[in-house]
Amino acid sequence: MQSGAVLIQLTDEALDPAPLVESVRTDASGAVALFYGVVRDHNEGRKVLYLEYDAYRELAERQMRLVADEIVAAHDIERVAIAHRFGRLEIGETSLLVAVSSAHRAAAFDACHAAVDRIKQTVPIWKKEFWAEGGVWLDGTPVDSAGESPA
Amino acid sequence: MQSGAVLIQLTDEALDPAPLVESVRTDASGAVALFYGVVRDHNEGRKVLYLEYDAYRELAERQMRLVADEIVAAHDIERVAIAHRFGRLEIGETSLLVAVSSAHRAAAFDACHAAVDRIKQTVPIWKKEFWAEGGVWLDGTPVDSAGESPA
Amino acid sequence: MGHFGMQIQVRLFAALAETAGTRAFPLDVPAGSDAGAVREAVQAHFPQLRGLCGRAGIAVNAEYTGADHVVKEGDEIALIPPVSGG
Amino acid sequence: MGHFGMQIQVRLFAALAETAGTRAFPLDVPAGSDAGAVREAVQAHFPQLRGLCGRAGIAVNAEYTGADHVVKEGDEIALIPPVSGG
Repeated sequence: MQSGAVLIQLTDEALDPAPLVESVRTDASGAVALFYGVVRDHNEGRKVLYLEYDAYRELAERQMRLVADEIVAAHDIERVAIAHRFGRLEIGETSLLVAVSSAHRAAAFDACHAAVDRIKQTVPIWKKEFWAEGGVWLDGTPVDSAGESPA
Repeated sequence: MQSGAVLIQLTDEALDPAPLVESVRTDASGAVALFYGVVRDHNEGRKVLYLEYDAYRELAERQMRLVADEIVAAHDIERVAIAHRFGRLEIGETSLLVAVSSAHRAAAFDACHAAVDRIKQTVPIWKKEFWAEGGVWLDGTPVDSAGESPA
Repeated sequence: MGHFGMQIQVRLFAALAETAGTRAFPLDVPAGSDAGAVREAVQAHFPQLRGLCGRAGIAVNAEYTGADHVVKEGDEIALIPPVSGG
Repeated sequence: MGHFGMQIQVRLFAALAETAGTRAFPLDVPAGSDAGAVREAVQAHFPQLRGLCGRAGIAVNAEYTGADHVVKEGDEIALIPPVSGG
């Protein structure tokens, strides 16, 4: 069986959703769910100026592909594409894109949501938040479980 | 309060997701969920060649706006944009786009899914399926309830 | 029209329009008719619509309404087959 | 180096890299060390990482692994702080 992960991208350039959607859609697709993670101007009551993302590129790409394969195996869908950006991102810029195609919409929505959750839990990417007075690397999800579960 | 329905479009031209996403995103958005309804090549075991959509344009636009307002009122989201196409659509073309912005992803996914369901139940649009040997207007959802609930 | 009649505009869509062979036409109905009576009158005019009209909802002047909505001269009454957009 | 030591490559990210002031460096560890021992050795080398290393996972040669994974000469050992992508 062909892998359902058709496009996995980790880049420091602006993300473009069009190639992801084109890569997941087949003639059997009735639905495509596309998620944009976007840099917002506030977090936990603080005004955010911009974010900086760090990534362990080799492992992050491998892990994004694992997530896509996992989601294809667990849901009644066709294909998954994932793009994540790193480096400095301004407010309103897209940090994450996840596209899922399926014959029917419910599975596309569920799988897309699950993929986003899984990416946030297991992909070695980190964000630092900058405010007027400084910045901090955000706390996140320890990867012990991530290291265990895909193995 | 400003209406959360920012872009409502009913057109016989190809749908472009970019202006919808741009219209819903604000600096407070952390997530945008975008749904594509796509014409697929099969339905109930039959090979589909193309679809033709009819629409009661005045009421359909009004009803799309009602759905968007309803969804904004019922979910913890920012904005909703909806575009629906009518006329003849080939396999792979996009018939429906729904974009929802929110600070957080779970609400964006839920609201986008609910909006698509509601559109299919209440907006006066109809599809005729064409096969090699002919075609038929698909059965759908009676609008009595739709007529009642928004009133 | 006279004292006892009025003209309204009927709109049909999808299977209804295709079966009737028209998407819009004027129709004379008794003054004081409600939307349900208009739906009956349309079926009397196009007997081939009988099977299709049963599940059709009604909109008056591009708003969904019930069968008991009283229509006025010049109103646009649309019969809405079960919808299948998306 | 010699019979009792080997050199591995350490990679740090995010808060760990910023606090250590480096993202990658070679480190000599006893032959037969497991990944957990490497994590200890990194903390001995950079005492300022003590507080941060506790919750860090480990990857060897760009694959997540447990602390008991035995490392080899030339392996790349990455310490992975709690992830916060998306």
